[in-house]
Amino acid sequence: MSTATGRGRRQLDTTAIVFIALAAVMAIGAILVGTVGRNFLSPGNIRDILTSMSVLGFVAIGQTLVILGASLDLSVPYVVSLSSLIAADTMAGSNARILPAVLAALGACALIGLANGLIVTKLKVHGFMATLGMGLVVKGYLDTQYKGTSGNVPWNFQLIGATGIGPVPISTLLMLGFAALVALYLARTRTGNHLFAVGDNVEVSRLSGIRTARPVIAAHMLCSVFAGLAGLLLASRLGVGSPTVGTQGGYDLLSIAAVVLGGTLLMGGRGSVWGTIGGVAIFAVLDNVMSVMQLNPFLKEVVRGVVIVLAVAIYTGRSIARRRARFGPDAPPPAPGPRDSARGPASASAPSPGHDAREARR
Amino acid sequence: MTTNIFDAPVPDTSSSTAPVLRATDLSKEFFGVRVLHGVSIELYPGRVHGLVGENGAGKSTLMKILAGVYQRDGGTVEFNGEPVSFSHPVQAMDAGLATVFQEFNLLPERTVAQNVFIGREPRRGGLVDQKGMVTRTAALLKDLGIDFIDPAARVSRLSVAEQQIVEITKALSHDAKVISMDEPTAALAGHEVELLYAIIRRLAARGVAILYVSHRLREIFDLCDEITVLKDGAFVSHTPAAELDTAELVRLMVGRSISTYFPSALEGTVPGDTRLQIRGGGNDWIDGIDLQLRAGHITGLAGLQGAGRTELAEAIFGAAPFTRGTLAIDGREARITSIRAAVRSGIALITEDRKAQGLALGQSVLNNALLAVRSVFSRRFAAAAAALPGVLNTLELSSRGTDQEVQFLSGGNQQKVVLAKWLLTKPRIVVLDEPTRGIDVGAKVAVYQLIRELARDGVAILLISSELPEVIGMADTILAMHDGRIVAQLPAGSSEQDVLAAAVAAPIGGTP
Amino acid sequence: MNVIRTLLSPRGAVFLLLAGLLIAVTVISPSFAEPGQLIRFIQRVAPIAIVAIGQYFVIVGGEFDLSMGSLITAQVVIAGNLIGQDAGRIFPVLALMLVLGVLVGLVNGLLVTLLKVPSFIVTLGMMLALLGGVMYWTGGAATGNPVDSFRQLGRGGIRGVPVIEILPYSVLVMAAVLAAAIWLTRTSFGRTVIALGDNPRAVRYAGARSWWVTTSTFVISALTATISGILLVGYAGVHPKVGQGYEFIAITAVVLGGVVLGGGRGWVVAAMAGAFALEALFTLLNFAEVPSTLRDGIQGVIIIAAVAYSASPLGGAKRKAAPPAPPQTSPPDGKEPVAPAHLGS
Amino acid sequence: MRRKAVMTLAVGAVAALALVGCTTDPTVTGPGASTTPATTGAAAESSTAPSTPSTEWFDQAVYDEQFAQRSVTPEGPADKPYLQHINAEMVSTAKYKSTGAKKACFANASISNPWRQTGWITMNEQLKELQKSGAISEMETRDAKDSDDTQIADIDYFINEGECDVFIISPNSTAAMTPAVERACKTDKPVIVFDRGVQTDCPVTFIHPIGGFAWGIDTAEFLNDNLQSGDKVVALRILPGVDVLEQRWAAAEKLFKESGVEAVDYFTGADPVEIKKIISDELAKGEVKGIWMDAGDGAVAAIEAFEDAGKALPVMTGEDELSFLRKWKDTGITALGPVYSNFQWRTPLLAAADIFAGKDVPKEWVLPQSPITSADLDSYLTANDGMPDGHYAKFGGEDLPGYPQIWQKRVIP
Repeated sequence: MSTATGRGRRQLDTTAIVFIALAAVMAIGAILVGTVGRNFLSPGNIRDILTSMSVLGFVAIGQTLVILGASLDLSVPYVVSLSSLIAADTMAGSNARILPAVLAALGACALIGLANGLIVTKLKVHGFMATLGMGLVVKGYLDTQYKGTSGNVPWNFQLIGATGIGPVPISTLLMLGFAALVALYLARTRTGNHLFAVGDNVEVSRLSGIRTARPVIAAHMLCSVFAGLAGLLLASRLGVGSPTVGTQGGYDLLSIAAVVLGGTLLMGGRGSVWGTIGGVAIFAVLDNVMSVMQLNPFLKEVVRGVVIVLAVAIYTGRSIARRRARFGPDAPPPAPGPRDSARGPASASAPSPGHDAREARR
Repeated sequence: MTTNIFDAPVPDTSSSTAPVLRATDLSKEFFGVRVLHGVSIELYPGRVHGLVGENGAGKSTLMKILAGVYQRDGGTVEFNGEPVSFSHPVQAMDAGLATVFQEFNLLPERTVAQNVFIGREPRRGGLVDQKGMVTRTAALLKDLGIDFIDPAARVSRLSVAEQQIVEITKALSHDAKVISMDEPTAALAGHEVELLYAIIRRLAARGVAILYVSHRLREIFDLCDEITVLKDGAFVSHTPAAELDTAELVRLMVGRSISTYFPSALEGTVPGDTRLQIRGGGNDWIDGIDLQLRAGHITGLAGLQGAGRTELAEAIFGAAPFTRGTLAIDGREARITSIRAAVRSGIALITEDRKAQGLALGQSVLNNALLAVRSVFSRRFAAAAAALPGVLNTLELSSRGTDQEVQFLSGGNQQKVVLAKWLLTKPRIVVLDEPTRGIDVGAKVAVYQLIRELARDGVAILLISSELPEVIGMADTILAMHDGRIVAQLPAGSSEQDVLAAAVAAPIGGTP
Repeated sequence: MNVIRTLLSPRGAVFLLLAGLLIAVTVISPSFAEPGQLIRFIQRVAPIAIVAIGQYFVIVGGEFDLSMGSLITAQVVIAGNLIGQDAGRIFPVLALMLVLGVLVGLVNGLLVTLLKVPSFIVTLGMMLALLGGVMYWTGGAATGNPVDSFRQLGRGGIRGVPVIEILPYSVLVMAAVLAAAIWLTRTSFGRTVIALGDNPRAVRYAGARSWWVTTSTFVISALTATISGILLVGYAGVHPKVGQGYEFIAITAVVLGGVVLGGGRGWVVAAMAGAFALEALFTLLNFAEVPSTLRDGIQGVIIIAAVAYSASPLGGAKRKAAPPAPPQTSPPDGKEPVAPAHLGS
Repeated sequence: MRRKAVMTLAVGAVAALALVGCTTDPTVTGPGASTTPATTGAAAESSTAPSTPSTEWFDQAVYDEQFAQRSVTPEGPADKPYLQHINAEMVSTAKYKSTGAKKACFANASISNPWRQTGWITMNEQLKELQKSGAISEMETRDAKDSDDTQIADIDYFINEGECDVFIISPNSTAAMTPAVERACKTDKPVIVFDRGVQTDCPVTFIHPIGGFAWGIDTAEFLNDNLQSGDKVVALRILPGVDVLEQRWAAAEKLFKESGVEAVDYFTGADPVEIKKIISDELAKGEVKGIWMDAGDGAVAAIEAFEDAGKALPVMTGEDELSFLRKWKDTGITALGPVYSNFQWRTPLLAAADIFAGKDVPKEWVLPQSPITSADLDSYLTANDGMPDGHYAKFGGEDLPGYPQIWQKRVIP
């Protein structure tokens, strides 16, 4: 008997739970949308949902990386704005300058991310404070340097934000493509693997020979770059750069909420990009349904607030890994073997992980 | 990179070969305090070298210097005849000097394979080869004779013993020539220890030099070819194991002989009324529990890891309450559905994992010691605060003061703080789960002494331990648990063989 | 002794920062140091200092409260709309506000403790829901300011006090809240909160009602937000913008005060000093006539620098479930006690 | 890991499937008359504003235009300011003429401040009236919550799914919303833009009060008239980067510089707490003679700061928000209530009705914008008795059925 399966009946994968929740939200949404005589699955509606996923999706992918490394990034809205401005200004309406503009915008974002990462890892400032401060610094720069929207995005670049394949916007496909790349990065690169390790336990990672600062710095850089990609997408959709477009979207808290909704532990070490995409999709569907229902904008906020808490509550409730019962209705069929007790997950000195994780990392 | 050591040619293990590791005249200071001075040790291929000494003797410091965790202040280390100086544990690991620390160095959210290869994940085509990691880990485990650990399983879902094995696998994956182990059995039950023995002997047979640190003297004699004793940071002796016996070893360690390791019952100890009576108790993890704890009586509970001992303790303590059966305290039926209710009823639990459940490490001795009283008996708080100095004095706690953070205390002193916390609640029923795990001989004896005193004062005691001598030496009645049930009751003074047989073998008590 | 030691430690950095900022303000505008001006400054900081004190309890217990700002807004609007110009309704409405405060704290706390939702998420949801609810109820704007007698608490003071001319009521309220907070940190409750932030399992295994202790910290934080709202409605009047961003200001103040995010460590007085330092910084920027667009940037740099400076090796990194093993053989005070004397006896 | 691989595959599969049906959404085409990108530049340049807003907000030509418009007597019914227009160039709407009740689709920037909330209430009452008269069947509204990106999506949604007869758009920002508005124009349904503008003249009509420069001129002239050169004015501004607000300050700053009045500006976020702190600090530093605001939200706190400091009250310009008007009355300060005519929220739906009736409408519908002076203060206070503090005196809905309860209770749909 293999213990893996014995201990198995592996609980539902967290990402799966997120997508089940998404399906439920979509089902309820479809019914609600139907009551006002609209079709939830019409191309225009699907497009609306997917479009609103794209920008938040980019930001949330980056935020996932940072949170996996047990940090946080509150500076993303300002980085988004900065990226849109640098890009639009550099392009100045010329197709030829698209590439340099994209590189300049992402380069600047990477530098901000590098600064965030260095402050967090070298100065030992909690990510919350470091990025809150960095956000203010970038905001100060934006306010001083830019007066309103600026720049001009050439039509070819605008096409990225404005074109779709059927009802699927290119921007959403790009976002999902990048999500796939990040999933690959996390699973199949050393830095990605080490990011999980550092987020899980810095000390153990350090003793295991991981340069613990590196994955965290990389995560912060990638997070800022993804915020920069979101800014590029916004520049493409707006046709100009805007110093307020990042804050308008409330991407800081919303992206964190989406990441947690997607099953990533707020304290790091466990999570997945696909869960985050699921979390982003839940928000997008929710917003779409409320808009179609023409809900009072203030009530929308109330619903959002309630849904965020309840959705995470359902998820945390599900994910509490219990010690496997030996007796009672849930008990597995008796399978005595000479080593059975050794393998028993009921082992007390390895307190059930969910139990431990619950209390140790909120 | 991960050439299996079992494929390597078996080297000559006779003592005439050169030592694979020779440390000479090592010294180390912390904040001006000498914690190690003039210590030398030699490790030979294929031989198990026991390192003993009380807590504070310098064993851990020595290990950590060898492992590259600490930098030595003086002395030399030669590895394979070359002078070496490791500035990071990974350097040591890569050179072939692996260490299995007492604190688990595993990441709970990562898989077994990911833990084994952490920091040097194999790559294929530039990408981390997750599948290869799993295959290679499976191969390493198989060579250890382990077929029940899934390399793709998350470490958080493994038992302590399994985690220990993962640690050793990790060391092996480095193709280690020397493996040092710090109290590897501290968290293991009897048959798991046997498994570890087998692994260690297998490693030794393959020419690996083992440095083995343990407080369990029996293991030292079971395993080791030679024994080095440290005391107060200094070298005491280096002797072939065969030339020593337990008494002599203890004398070397503490500098004097202990006539009786386990104190006998104190004068005035009278078994009294039944304090706690459980009939047919059970929940998801334990079943059919019939248990009676009497005032002034020490009930010992033996059983393997995973037999349900801790679950029983947690059920009594309300942490994972009984869902079946009846429970009576002082003859009156009671419902213990929460820890709070248990503490209110006069029950105390000294948990087996004092860092996880027993102490808030960043808080002071004072605040830790008063935590239970202030949480449950706020009215008795003033009295408890007044009684605290006396209690700490009785326990002979050694600290800078009551405002010192407990994280800076030794394991033994930390355990004393936990004991103080519960003594202050004036408990009538005390459950001790592995109360002497990871603490030195002196502190152990203090704990035994305290248990005797509690019994004399009419407290009912349930003593849970993996160390059979401890149960046998202390208990008035011995219970054995197996697979969630109490399967046997043995009288005081039963032999270790009897107890072990009861705990391991087919149930005696009749439950299927 | 304790106080002096704390002042000199890196954790005392906030006091150094505060002193430096105040001196800088005084250099630019000497009149700032006049007692009358100073007391006005304290009056102005009082609402922030009070929420910082509330936030302290939540943070030191290992949680976050992001809903404070929205709760302040809600309370301000409630005071405006329900008290209106009728002085007779002050006390019933005040009671209602306190009940609402307790209720919000209870909901936050119980969602965190019973449903096990991270407090960051719970209070984020509460922040959205509260603000949305209040805006929905009022159509975005309060009817008007409450009666002046109610506003006196935040606006007025005892006049004719020697030296300082006026002793604002908010200074008294702040002093009372601080005194209560200091007292609370010394009670069993306060110690349990810190222990909870340090190791929740150990606290639970000591028989404490941790769910209730944690919930209480949220109630305290909600109550301080309520008090702050009462002062702010007096100080500035009713407006849905009042209170906005106070959650971040409070958290920043607390962290500047050397309290560790994640809990288990920190001093309430330092947290309050953090609030004073933040506000002194704003004042300095006002007095120095720094271009308005640059202020956020300067504030950001100073926050990062101050937190970096006060991040001591012990407090800088969050502690995980299993903290790194302390030096096993090397407590700074000397050797480990071994082989107790009674062995031989 | 396997899960991730599966997911990655799934995404790829979706992409592949989508490629099979590769179509560019027909509503998404290049700006300008032709869909070829080549004309893009030309189209953008022909729009009313420069494609790249300069780093300075001041624009002499627009300033001069608004300066002149202030003194023009508007055309239109005297008792209906929301139907008046200034220097209008009328355009024919004959091609939109059609009978029956029409569906309006309203892409709103937000209702996140009292001014927009008041207007939004008025607009809905206007809607009820037009529904009764059979001109409009329903209005579907999407609120962008102050987000450009959301509003673009909202407009696209209306184009695809809304079955709209007319688009009413209150843009969240000027340049960013231009492409989306152009897409709406492409549907050949009438498009009405109000409040902030867009950089295209494709909408049938663009409704707005005179503008930010006019506000700045009115207010700065008032302060200049009542203050001496060298006097200090504290300018309280809500936030940077919003064109309608920046233009107010650009004009005022220019005039202050010219007159020698010393003006120092702060961003307050419209938070009265911030305002009070700023004024207190300014008063601690020295004398403050005047207060200038780019929006009256929070004005009361500014006056109270003077009261609490025991200083002489300033000469002040606020807005027609009732909180300010009431405080003005109570304290008797020398003040002006500039107006960013809130009644413009009535005009778009009325314009829609006109368009479907085939009536000519102004291409650029400039509504009157005259400040409230101490002379009309009392009459506006009486007229708006019982309204909440966040109400705007010139909301222009007195003749609508729900008046006054709907505004008093501030019922937001």
